[in-house]
Amino acid sequence: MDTLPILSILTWLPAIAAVLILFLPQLIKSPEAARASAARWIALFTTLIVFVLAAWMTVAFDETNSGYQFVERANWYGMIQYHLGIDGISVLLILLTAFLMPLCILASWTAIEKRVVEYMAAFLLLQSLMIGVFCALDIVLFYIFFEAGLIPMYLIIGIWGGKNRVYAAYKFFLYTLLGSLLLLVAVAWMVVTAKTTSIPDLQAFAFSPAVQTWLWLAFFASFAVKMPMWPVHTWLPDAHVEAPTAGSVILAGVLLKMGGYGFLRFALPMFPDASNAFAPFIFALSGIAIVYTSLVAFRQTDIKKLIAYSSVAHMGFVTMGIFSGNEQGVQGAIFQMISHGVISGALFLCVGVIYDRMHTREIAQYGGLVNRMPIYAAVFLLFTMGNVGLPGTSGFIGEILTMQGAFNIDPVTAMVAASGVILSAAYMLTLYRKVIFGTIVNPALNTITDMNTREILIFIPLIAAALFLGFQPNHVFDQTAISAVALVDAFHAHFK
Amino acid sequence: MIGLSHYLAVAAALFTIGVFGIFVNRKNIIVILMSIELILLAVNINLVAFSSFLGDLVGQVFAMFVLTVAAAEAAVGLAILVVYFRNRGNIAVEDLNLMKG
Amino acid sequence: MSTPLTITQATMTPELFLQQLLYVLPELSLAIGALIIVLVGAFVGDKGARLVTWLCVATILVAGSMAILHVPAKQINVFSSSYAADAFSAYAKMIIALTAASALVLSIDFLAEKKIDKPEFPVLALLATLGMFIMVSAHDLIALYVGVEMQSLCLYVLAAYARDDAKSSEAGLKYFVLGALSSGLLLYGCSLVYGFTGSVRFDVIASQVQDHRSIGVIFGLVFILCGLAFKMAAAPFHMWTPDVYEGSPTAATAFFASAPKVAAAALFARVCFEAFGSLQKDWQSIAIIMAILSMGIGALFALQQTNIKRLLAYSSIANMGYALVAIACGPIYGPKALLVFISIYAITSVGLFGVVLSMRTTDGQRPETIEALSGLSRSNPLLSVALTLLLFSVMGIPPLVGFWGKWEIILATISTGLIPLAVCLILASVVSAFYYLRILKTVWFDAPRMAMMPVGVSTTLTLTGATIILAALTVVIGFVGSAAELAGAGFH
Amino acid sequence: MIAVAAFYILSAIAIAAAFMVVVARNPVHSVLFLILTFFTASGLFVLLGAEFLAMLLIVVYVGAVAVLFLFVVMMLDIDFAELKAGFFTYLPFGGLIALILFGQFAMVGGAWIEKSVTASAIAAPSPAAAAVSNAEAIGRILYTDYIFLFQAAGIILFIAMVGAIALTLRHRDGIRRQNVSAQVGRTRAAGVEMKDPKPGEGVVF
Amino acid sequence: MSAEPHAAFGLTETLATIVVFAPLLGALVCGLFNRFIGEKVAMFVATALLFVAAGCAATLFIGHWQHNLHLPSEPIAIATWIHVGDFKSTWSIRIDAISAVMMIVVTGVSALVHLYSWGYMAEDPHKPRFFAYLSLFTFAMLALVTAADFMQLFFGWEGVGLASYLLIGFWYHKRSANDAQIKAFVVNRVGDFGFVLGIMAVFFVFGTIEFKDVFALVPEKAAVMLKWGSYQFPAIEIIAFLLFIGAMGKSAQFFLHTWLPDAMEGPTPVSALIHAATMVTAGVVLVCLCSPIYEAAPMTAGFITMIGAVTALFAATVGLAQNDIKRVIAYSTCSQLGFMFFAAGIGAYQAAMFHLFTHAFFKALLFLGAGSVIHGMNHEQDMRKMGDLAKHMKITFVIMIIGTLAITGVGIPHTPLGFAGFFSKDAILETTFAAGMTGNGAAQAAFWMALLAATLTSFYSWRLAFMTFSGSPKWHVTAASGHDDLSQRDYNHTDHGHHAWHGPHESPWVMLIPLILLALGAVFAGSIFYDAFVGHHAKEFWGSAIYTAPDNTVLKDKYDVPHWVFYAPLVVMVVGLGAALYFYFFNEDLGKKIADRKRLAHAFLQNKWYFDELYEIIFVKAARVLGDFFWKIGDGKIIDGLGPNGIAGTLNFGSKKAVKIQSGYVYHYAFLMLIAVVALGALVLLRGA
Repeated sequence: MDTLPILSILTWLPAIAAVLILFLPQLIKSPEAARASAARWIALFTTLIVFVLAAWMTVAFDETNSGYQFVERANWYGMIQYHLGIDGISVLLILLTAFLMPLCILASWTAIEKRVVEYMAAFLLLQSLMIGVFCALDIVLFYIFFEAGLIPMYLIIGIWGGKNRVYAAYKFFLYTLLGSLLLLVAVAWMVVTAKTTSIPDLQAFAFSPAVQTWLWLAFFASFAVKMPMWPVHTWLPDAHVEAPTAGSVILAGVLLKMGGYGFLRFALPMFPDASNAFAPFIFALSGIAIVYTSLVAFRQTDIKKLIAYSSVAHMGFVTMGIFSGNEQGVQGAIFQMISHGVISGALFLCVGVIYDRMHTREIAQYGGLVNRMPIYAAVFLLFTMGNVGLPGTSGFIGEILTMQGAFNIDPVTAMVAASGVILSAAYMLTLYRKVIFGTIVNPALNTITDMNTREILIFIPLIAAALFLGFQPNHVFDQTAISAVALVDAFHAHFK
Repeated sequence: MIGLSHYLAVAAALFTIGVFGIFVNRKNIIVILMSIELILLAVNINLVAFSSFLGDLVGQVFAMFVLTVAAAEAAVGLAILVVYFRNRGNIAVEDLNLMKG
Repeated sequence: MSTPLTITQATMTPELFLQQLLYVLPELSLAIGALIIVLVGAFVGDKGARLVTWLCVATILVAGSMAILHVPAKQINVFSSSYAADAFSAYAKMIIALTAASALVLSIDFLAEKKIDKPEFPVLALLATLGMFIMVSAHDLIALYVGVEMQSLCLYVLAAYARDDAKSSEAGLKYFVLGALSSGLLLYGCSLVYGFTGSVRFDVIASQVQDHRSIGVIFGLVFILCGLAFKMAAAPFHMWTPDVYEGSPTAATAFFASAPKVAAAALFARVCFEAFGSLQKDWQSIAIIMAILSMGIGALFALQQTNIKRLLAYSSIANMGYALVAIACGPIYGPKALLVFISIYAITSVGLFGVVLSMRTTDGQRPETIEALSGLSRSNPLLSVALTLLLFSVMGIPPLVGFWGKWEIILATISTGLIPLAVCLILASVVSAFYYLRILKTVWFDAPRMAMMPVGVSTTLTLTGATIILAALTVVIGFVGSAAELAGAGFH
Repeated sequence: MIAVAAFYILSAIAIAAAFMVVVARNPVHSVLFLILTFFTASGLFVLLGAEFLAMLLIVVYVGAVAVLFLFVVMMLDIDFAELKAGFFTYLPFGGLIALILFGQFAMVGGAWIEKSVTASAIAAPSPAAAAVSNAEAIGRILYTDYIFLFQAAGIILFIAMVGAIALTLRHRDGIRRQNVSAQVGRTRAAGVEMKDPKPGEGVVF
Repeated sequence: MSAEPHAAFGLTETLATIVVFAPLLGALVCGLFNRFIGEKVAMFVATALLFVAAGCAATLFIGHWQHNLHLPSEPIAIATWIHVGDFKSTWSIRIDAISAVMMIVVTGVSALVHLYSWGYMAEDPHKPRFFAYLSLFTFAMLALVTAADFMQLFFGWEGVGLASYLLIGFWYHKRSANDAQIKAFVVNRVGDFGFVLGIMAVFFVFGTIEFKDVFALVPEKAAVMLKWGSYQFPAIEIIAFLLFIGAMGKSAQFFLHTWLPDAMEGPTPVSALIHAATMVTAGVVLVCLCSPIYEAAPMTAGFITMIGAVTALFAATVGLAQNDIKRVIAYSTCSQLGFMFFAAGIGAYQAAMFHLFTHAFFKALLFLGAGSVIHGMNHEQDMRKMGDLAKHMKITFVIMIIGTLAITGVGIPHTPLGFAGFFSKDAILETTFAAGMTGNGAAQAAFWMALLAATLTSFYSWRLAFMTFSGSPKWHVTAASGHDDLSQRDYNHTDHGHHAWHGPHESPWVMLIPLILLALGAVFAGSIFYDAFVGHHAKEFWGSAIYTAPDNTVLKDKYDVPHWVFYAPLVVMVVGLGAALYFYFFNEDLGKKIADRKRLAHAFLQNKWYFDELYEIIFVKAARVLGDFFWKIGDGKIIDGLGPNGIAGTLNFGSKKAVKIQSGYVYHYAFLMLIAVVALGALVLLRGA
């Protein structure tokens, strides 16, 4: 593709906008309010452009080509190259990122009152890095994007977070840092062994099984934390609870997906022997995650924490699907990642709507919202059902396919996972009942208002996405199929 | 006949005494500075002894450099000591403890 | 090892003498510059301190550029093989010059404010730089000793430079006493090596130890490395560092924290790689022990610090641990990693001290506690952005340039097969991240406590410079990498 | 035989004096013992055939450094100090470490074999005693091979000077100093003021 | 969502498409646009569309029945849903005998319920929402019954679950309704857990989830074994069992029945439509639809028989002691579903479908009649507070008696005279006995249990009738408080709940007309369709929709059972009626006295065998305890305690101690340096040695 360097544009446009937001108003010395307003509009405008470009790229993406597309390549540092490209696995994750960002900006429109300029800059920077992660084709470049995301996220949680934000920010940062530094060692090992940093070349390189084990473990350490998988998930509830709404959305919607993406991009194709050997281990962890975190979610008193734990459970399906190593599992995992991005993102936005009004996330403070906020109740119901995995919403497709994938390998795991389907219904519906149904008990709720136009505007695309993906998931599978099939075939061919 | 090892032993003894003087001395800092001089003297004995037994002059040249530098060092050390004394009014080793942790 | 061109007494002629001088031009310019500047300083008096400082900065930069303008293709040893002119030293000298000059620029406002802005400070810094130049080019034990002492003596004085400040003089005294002890150890080691190899020249020592591994030589090596470790502030010879960093005038600390580290690490590397190349097992194990201890102590002890200078002291100990990891990787993979890492670290370090130097409350206080940074992001956004970038860089978080330092080291350890060491490095990094994050937390998350003065001109200049250089390095890291590769190639 | 006796006597005194440097209660005594140590060491240098260095030691060390020490000790007016309790608590362990250190040195010393060093390593063989004096021989290599480092050593002394001055020199206020340039540059106009008093008014200063 | 017309898109296809999508359209219009077009219009649109759908379904059904319409062999494919490798699901409409029957049942009852709701819900401020939910339910149910693969079936399956959830909790301010809706959803999910696993097993074994392909492969895969460790299980049995778990959940069979009685918290029309006539029968439909699988899985079939029979008996016993009019009918539903299941279990799928069909009429009738009573009683549901209503609500009374006659199975064997329930129940009992004759032990047991259950059915059904309509009035005209669910809502017109009540009154015609129509069905559906469903034309009526193995001849054998079997149902009905007459008609207080005297047995029955309490302890409490344990101990103490917090704490503690080494004393520093030198020296010396 000698045409437009679309991936570079997607990657760097937000970063450039971030710098612009940060410095331009400083230079012209405009008043605080004007700066904030400019920051909001620039951020929204940029993210919308990025979304349009990403959508265009998705359309232009050749579904019949299993190779990397829109490839850009330039020398950078020794053998490390500035090497970008996408395939069926990453294209939709980029679209998801681009899709969620404008909504996040809108959701933060009035919710963020202090340091708007820095906030918007941090978000745009984060977007750059997230997109970079998904299109980097050089493993070191990938690592750079992967880990750099810590910086803006640390600041977002820490500056604009809730009461316990410092602890959460630390936990998030250090947990993830430890994991990713192990990844760094593994990357170095691979680079030393294979004498290349190009991901396609590394995928073609055959590491010896003994080495694979160690490398796999290092990759696992990083991606498992990022996913997060049980038992390294405890940073997530804290981070989610403390992060501002949009931060939670991005965290759940995109950042967690980096782990799954990493497994798909690296663990499976590069270390097939180890992946195969560790699959039961992953299955066990996924199963535990699904049941364990569902039960924990059941007992939460904080809405966001509940949804956070539910995220962990849903990510359990992703890992299970990926390591089932068959088409249903892998495609299901990709789908589940996208679906979870939409649904959990929407759920966090739902929490944000009432948090902005009441400034509490305690379930006990709510109840009977349907009396005052019927539209909100309907929207929340839709995403509750999506999270429960009701057929017709996107949540179902991912769950059923990943379970099917796992069932083909190990029915017991699928069984354990399926029990998560019961539990998710239990905790989500209980939450819904406690928050929405009943009569208003807390007098403070008597004056609460239903969603305003801006909020409805935020949710319309999410509703559309959740239902569209639920009824027409094949549009996703069409995009992912060729790469997923190639991945699975290569994985299986390895054992022939 | 006196061999090299004899000289090395003397140097080692002086060195050890110098070292010993640094960390068991609690009286005043000036003794520490003297201990350092002892250590440098030990080194010089070593160098000269080696030079003599190897039949190589470089050792003596080296020793000369050590002497020179040691003199400079003594000057600087004593200057710092004086500055310290002006600030604190004594040079007790135990008091050299404003910063720790 | 390439056969070095050696010019010795036997073939000495006036022409050859002049030819040799060509290779020591950087040192010559520093020395002559120092003498002239002292005269200028004597002439203009204390009021001319600012002028003298700028002259020194210029001299250092000129000397640094001379070092890289004239890099011999192969290592050339002059003056009876006591002095090596090669790419390695040229690279190191450039970094030393850059960071030393920056630290000097940073010192201007600070010293003026403390009313200790006398010409001696920059002159001593200039002479210390000369010592460092000699250190990185040292090719025999005498040059090694002379270089180390030249640097150290200047630093002792600089530490005690705020002579009316009890802390400063205590710092100077501690530094001096322990430094002299370490010099003693170093010298004792030198004497043993000399006695057991019959020579002080690195090339001869190398060929001597190749044949047999004598206890005396090894013992001498241990002593030499201990002495050098002290100069590097590597554990367990690091004890002076926090106290001296805290007590010294901050301008002097800024200076200590950057250029001398480069010089000491480079010298350490040269001694190991060049003189004792065949004793790799021995110095490697010493370097590994010191590395692990430094990383561990640097990371662990810093957790308890409330004084930002002390904290940075421990941070530098930890970072010297990383440098030692690079050295432990041996002459093939180590030099490049060491040079990339140490140069990035030194520049970052100057930047960090730039921030410390610009911490000034509106009522003229110079708080040194971390709490003083509370809410800096509100009162001084640009300074806090710079600090943030610097801290993330020193943490090694990409895309900031500090990452490449760690990357090179990890790459080197893996290439050498020292994977457990890499894991130690990682664990230390995570623990270190904890206290760096604490600074960032104070800056970004906490409410402002003190009203801070705007940053002075020279500080802004240096800070912006350091930030821009670091940012630029991220992009042109390829250039740095290949330069370091070239510079480190001489050892194998 | 005399050499052997001299060696033992000198080294015994040297070690004893060195020990006294460390343990003497009075710092002035310490300095004096230090001087004694230097003297005996210089004797050992003579035994080793390094006359020039022996002289240097006495001139530089005894003449300059030790006197400097003495001067500072006197100037600072330091009290006699008793050995503190810490001394004894640290003595056993410290002594042990010192002992091990000494043991290690002994091992190293014992390991030296003359033939271990190849002749080629010797860069500057000592000339036969008759040919040139020790001082001349040293001078020959010092001003050729080591000219660069020799100059550097000069710089070190220069640093010591600058440093010592920077640290200790004080311009005290209230002390009248001669200002030559001011004296020389003084003009008539500046020194004398012409007044033209009217009768009966006088001059007001 | 429009169907793409293709060459073979004939009348049948058009009708079916209209049937399926009309309710969806109604739901969307009613749910989303009621604000714009007005409540009444929206509701009218929804109702009208349902009647259109019902008309089309009737056309289809009658056309098939009368052989006027040819049902296509291929489902109508509308769009691809999921296509991942071989895992392929298509949005489609399967038209066969089962779906034709179900379409008429669903749309018919639904249309009538829509109409009925105009009256029943007249005072509710959220009517459009109610109608939207009803229509949505209808659509989901139709999607379920017309599915051509397991995925769409599951879509409908969960869709009706959602609608059920929404409708049970329609009065969202009621805590009990909220609890009930969650219970319904979660218990159904337990069933779905099995169902989903069943689907996965199907795909795993057959490599496809399309009915046609799966059923065609059954003989081929009959011998496939699933291994788990050292155990081996026949794959077909596993699949059949897992699918049945799903059916158990949806059809409220024993163990998973607890949600159904609670579901009565929803408005009565909902109970009639969802929790009696349609949704709860989905399990039966599933088993009948998967007859090729169940025919190949005799062990599971036996299990189904037993579960069905136990449910039939169990629910009947519980029904004896209930006092809430809707709960009695709910348990009756549960019991009747048990009948259908054991019929399916013994291989008489046709009989099961037939009972399903007739049951839809009379059970909807009973519920709507009960709704009429409740409406007339100003939302009083406790039968003990009723009595003597026959005078005040004559039409309702007649209709309820018809319903009771139908459910208790009144009719004369060997003649076309009899209520709907008579024909279908007899068919079941006869086939069961016939199956028992072939040596099927489960069938033998089921027969006797069913007979007992039929006796009890008769008893509690008549009990209900007598307690409600006869005897002395136990209500008070002034009673206007202490009961009402409506009164607690913040209605705009608060006059309803609190205004003085003027005594029982007959319901409006908009409610009575559906009742009358259903009554017609309850009377005649049995005799008219007997032949087609289970009689001599059964084979051609069902076609390929129901598969019976060659050795399964129960449908024919039912004619050969001993004579007494034909009369047994009638006899037990009379026994039950007699007992009810004795206890509740002639001696009005006797039942109450018995209830008071035999405390233990009565309490056991009234408390539904203590299932709720048991489940509360085993599942809910356990989940709470486990959740707390995992959260506070697992996450808090173990993972965080040993992990991040523990490590941070240890490091902090360690560094606090360690930092003391940095004592500030120069001799300490020097000493440590020397120790280090000595140690390093020793190290290399040792290495050298």
